[in-house]
Amino acid sequence: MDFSRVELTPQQQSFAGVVRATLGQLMTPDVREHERETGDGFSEKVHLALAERGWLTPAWPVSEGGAGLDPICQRLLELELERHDVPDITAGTTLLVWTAVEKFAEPELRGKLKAGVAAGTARFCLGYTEPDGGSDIAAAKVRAVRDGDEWVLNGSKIFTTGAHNCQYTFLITRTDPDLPKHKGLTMFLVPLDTPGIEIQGIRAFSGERTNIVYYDDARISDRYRLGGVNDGWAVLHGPLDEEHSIGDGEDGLADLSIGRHFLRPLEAALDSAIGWARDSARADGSRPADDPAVLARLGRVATEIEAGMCTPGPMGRVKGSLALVEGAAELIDLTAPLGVLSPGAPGAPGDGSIDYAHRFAQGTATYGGTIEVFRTIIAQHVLGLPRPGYPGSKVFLPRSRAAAGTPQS
Amino acid sequence: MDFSRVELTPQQQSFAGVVRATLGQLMTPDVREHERETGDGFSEKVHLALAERGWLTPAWPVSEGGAGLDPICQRLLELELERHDVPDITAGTTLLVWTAVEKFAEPELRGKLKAGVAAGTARFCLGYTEPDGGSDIAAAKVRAVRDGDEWVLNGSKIFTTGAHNCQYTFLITRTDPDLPKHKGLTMFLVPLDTPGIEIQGIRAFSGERTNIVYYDDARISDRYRLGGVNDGWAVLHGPLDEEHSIGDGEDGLADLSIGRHFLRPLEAALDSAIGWARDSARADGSRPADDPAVLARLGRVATEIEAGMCTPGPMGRVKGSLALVEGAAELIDLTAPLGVLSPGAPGAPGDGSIDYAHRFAQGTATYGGTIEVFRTIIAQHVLGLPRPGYPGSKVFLPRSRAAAGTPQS
Amino acid sequence: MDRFELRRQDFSLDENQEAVREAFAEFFAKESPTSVVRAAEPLGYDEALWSKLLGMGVATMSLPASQGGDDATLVDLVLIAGEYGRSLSPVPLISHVAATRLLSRAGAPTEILDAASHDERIFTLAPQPVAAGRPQLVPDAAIAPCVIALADGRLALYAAAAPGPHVPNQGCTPLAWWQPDHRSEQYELATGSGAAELFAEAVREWKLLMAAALVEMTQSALGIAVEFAKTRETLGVPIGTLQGVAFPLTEVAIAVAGGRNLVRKAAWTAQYEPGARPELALMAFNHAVRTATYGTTTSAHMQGGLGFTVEADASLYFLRAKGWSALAGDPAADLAGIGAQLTGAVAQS
Amino acid sequence: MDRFELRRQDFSLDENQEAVREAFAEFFAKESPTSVVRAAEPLGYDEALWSKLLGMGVATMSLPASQGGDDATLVDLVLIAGEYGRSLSPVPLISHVAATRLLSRAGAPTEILDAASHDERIFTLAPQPVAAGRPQLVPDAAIAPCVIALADGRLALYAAAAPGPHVPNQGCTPLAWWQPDHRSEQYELATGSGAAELFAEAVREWKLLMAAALVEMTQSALGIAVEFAKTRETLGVPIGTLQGVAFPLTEVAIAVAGGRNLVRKAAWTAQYEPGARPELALMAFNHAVRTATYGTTTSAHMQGGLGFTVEADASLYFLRAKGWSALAGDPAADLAGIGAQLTGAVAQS
Repeated sequence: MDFSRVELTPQQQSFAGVVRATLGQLMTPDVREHERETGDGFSEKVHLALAERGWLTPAWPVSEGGAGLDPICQRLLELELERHDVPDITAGTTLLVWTAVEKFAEPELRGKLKAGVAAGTARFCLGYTEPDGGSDIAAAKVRAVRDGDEWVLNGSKIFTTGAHNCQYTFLITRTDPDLPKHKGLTMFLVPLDTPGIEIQGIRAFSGERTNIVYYDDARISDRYRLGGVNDGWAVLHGPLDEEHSIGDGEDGLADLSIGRHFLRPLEAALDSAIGWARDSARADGSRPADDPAVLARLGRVATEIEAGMCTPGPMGRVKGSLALVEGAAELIDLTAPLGVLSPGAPGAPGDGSIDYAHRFAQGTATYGGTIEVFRTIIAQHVLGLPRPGYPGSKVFLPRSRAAAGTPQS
Repeated sequence: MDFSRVELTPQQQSFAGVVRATLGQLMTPDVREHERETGDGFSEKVHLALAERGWLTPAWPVSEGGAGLDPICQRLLELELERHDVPDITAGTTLLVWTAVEKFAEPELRGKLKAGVAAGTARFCLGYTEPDGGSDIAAAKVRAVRDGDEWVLNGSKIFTTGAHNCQYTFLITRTDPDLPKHKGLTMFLVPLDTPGIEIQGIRAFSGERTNIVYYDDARISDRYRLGGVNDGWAVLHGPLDEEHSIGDGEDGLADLSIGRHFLRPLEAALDSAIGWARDSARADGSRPADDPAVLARLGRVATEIEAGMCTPGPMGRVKGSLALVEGAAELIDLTAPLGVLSPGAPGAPGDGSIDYAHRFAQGTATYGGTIEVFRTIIAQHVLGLPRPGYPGSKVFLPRSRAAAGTPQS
Repeated sequence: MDRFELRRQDFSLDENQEAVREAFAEFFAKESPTSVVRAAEPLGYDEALWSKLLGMGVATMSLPASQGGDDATLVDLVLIAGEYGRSLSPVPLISHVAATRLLSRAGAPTEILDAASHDERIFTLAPQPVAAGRPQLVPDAAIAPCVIALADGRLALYAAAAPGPHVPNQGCTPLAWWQPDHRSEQYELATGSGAAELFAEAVREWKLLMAAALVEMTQSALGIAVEFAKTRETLGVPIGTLQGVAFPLTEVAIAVAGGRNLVRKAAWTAQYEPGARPELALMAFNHAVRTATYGTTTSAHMQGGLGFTVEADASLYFLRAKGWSALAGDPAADLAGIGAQLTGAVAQS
Repeated sequence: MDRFELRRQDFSLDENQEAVREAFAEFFAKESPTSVVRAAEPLGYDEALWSKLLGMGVATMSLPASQGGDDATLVDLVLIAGEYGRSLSPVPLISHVAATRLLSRAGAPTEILDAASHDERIFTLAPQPVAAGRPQLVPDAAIAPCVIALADGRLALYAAAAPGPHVPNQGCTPLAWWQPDHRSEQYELATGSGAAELFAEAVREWKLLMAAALVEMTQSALGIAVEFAKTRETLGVPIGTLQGVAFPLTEVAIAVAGGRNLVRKAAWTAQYEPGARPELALMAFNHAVRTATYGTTTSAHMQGGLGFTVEADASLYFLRAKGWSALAGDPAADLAGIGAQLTGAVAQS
């Protein structure tokens, strides 16, 4: 057990200084405004600037375009990226997909992409979910049909976040509809400039942008296949497990909870509410902070944040989301009506951070699978409860409704 | 819409006076102490005294042993029985079962029992649940096998509340294990003095007593069969629907919520907490009622009680139970440590009514089926959601575990 | 309070009440589909729609006939407010009706009441007593030039030349910062304890009407989620067959059913036994706020990622659940008021 | 507080800590099965068991070696308290340890500490400052003749000839009414602000240890419910396959996992960075109380009617969740203390 401050070597201290100074310079008002407007989770300027320093792939050796950072400096960088609110959704999905590309891509493609990933010019997004498919990724219906040395893709994917800023999407397709559900799948790394691919933006009410990607007789070379034909589920598993679980975290440096970052907007909202409680006055001249009932409600949110940080793995994911959903609603009530003011509105506490937390919160209950999916994982893998036998959990059943690929809102 | 006080005629006013005086006299300290000790929900003395006045069957004509009360007087009587905390569990189950007996018993038996019900000497309890069967009543495994003009019963029932104070149990049995689940059932009104029947008490942590009833080659005459052989589900339906739904309630007099009575102990606990808030002093000399945070928590419980009273039918049942479960826990916290003091303990607010509400609460989430059963009813019948296809919901499957009738705790 | 008192428990609507409800349900369904709601964002005001609604007599129907009204009851008003909530219409219905009723009770002159009943000026209510030198956020004040406020124990109508600038907010309502301006035209409505009582009653009415709107808004959001759960499949079954989906939806249905009846009971009691149980309106509001928060969150969530998108109608409800309920201040503060009523009530009994 | 500070996040137990935990887990499993718990009802005290537990050195192991201790840490103590909670043992472990540590910190003479470490006298702590003339309920005071209390800014040990009469309560603990008695032997431990600080720290430690006990008690209750859900069938399937059963149980598992780690973090911080984040212990306690309430209620409920019977072990946990956590007063009151810490902390940063 150890929760102590990490003692830094002089080199590490100096690295920390460089990181803070660099990120401070990179995160200009323009970049923040661009992110607020687009909801992209991506700034090409910042992305390339991080690449220049090897910070997109910080653990890779310098010779391969990385920064060769030790675990402590990696963690320092991670924390400072969070502190500076650097838009890094696309950087994250790229690294997630890379683990599969590294393992399954043919050597030439792999080599080319490795350089591109480090340089920030090869960026990947996740082509998992389908418009009528929800969290049941293995029910994918986007068809890939072989035609000589090529594959023809048809169908559509939704929530392909960052597609419009990426060069490739990590696509799960159905190559054999007659095989059992998990067996007829094949993974591809599809170049997004392929003719027949159309990207359409969708906005979430948090302001985040994601996409529907349509595949209309899009033809790609077989070299973009990752792993064997009909062996896609195994290929997908690495990145999916990483997204669903804690990663390594064995060095005692990483966050315990994979929902840790969900708590960040709640911390910002809580700090805004604390500021409001300390600095504003009620009609009778007293401060909200003088009222024990206000303090108790702040204390409750803070307790839930702390509990969220202490909840491990997929349990932490559920807890992080629920703490945010409930905490943000409570802070809106507490500061009402100030809490519903939008970012930029005059008088909004923390420039709208409470309003933002409440809007952002709802997405965290679906990212990478709904919290119900995670609850099912916990029920079966943590508690050892028996697995229910749904008709579709074992075999692939053609859906009776909605033809494959029809988007639905 | 009408929530007005009911204007009473002089006759009704006089009746109200008689009821209050009578119940005030009947509910002696001895009766209350007996109820506290036994948890029976029954006092023979009180039961027979009510019978004498026709108040067990208040709507029946006086000529049939009832009191011939108009709806307003019936409702007055009902409210005063609640106000005086008259132990009436067995009176309730008796009337519930009577609806089936009246419809399905052969004339001679029916006639005899009708007189007995009104006189308080024929009392019925519910033989529905089995030790390993839970809320799935239709999965009943207690066997009834025909032998000439008799039936031989084997197996056991649990939660047969009041069995030790009743003459008959309304028993659901399996008469044909080969038919689909709901089709092989037959109902009997079983005399509890039949050889081979053994009643064993179980205490709930609320203090309530219920029973396991064992049937070991108990033989009863076919005249105790209610309805056709293998037609038991239809016979059961009347009393079950009554237990699960609102009854008539169309006269604008009855409680809207079938969970209304679950709220009574919470109201008592709330009143105790209000008394504590008004009358006790903190270390600094202030009263809890001077603290807005205390007032807010009292206000929250009161709001939930009011919402519970306003929630109709089976939804009210779920709401009543949840309001009680959550409200009682909150009142314990609020008054802690006083709230955990037992009835009779020195200094216990409301003589332990907060402690009691918390213990009693948990049972309300299972009475007459768990709240999950009621949620399923609401999902399908109120919201119109599709019915899940569980293996056991359509056909009767012999269980792999636990032989029929083995009690399990 | 005698918890065993024999009272009627009739929550049903009579024919006239049902007719009122249906008329406004039809109006909003026809005139204010979600496309109209979206088109009015971010200000949350559709002048033409408001004009049509005033044409239905909504502003003054509940005033006494002597003041140009139709003697409609608070029960009628909560039915109308419910239909308004269900439709999310971009009109200042609740503020304007609560303010108009306050003007009437305070004996405001006919010309002011006339202005409220027609399409001339929008009236609203500052929900908090004025603290000198400190502006407050006032619902609908970005479109209403006329604000009723309690300042230094004096209740007055402040009529400015123009409403204040809109403050962008989650619920897309015409919220604005406001404070008494000595240049505005003023009309004194009441002073002393009468002023405070009139003000408190108006705020309670505002909350009661908002409670009705929030409950029915949640019913709408629930309806969308139930339809989704019936048709959307996962693992080969409609998601509505899964208890993890069905049970939260039943929880919403339970809250809506109870909340709706609580609103009715509070409205009936305020109408027919005024002053008897002032806490009922606050209970209805507090319960409705929680219902709307949980209900619209659940509705959006049960539609997965789709429910999180702007184009899903679920988003409209979700954003207004807080965007509306927060307008009158911290809804939890009312709980202390309810508690005070209870501890006092017990003292009297 | 810098929310982006680089700190280790290592929640694991080292070998020694694991050995401590295992030793006490074995002790309680062997010496205190639920039959022992039931046999000690309603008082909640088994003298022979307590004597054996003291024999393990539990009372003074965390004192400095100079005071006859083994320098065990607060981390060790929360592990022990956790195993105690898991077993529901009828012993005054938490009060006695918290009181003993307070005596040690206050520099109590050796003979008093000796009495605490052996099987002579049970010590406990009055959780609220004494209000003159008003008795308070003190945990374990029905078996502990020695009570440490803060009265008029003075911290003192009151040693009576005999403990007070037992007050029957939901959790079957040795609760008693108590107030300082001028006839008791008294020993002054501290005065002034030092006294208040020592007292506050002891109460925090009591809550931290109780938090550990409540979390692990909930784990035990969860385990029973999970076993039931695996084997019990309804409608032809094990009930644990139904989301309406499985999801609430995952909710409990999540609360237990987070609560356990929060206790560890609070213990570590109090041990190694004393005074740095005093609110952590209160957070751990408040979270543990809610976890135990929800967790034991859910455990009992998932066992249907059976879980509501006295003979089901689920009942033991359910009754103690509140019976234990209520002992130190309203657990929600700590939230205001946490909030005060936060608003102050922000002012300093």
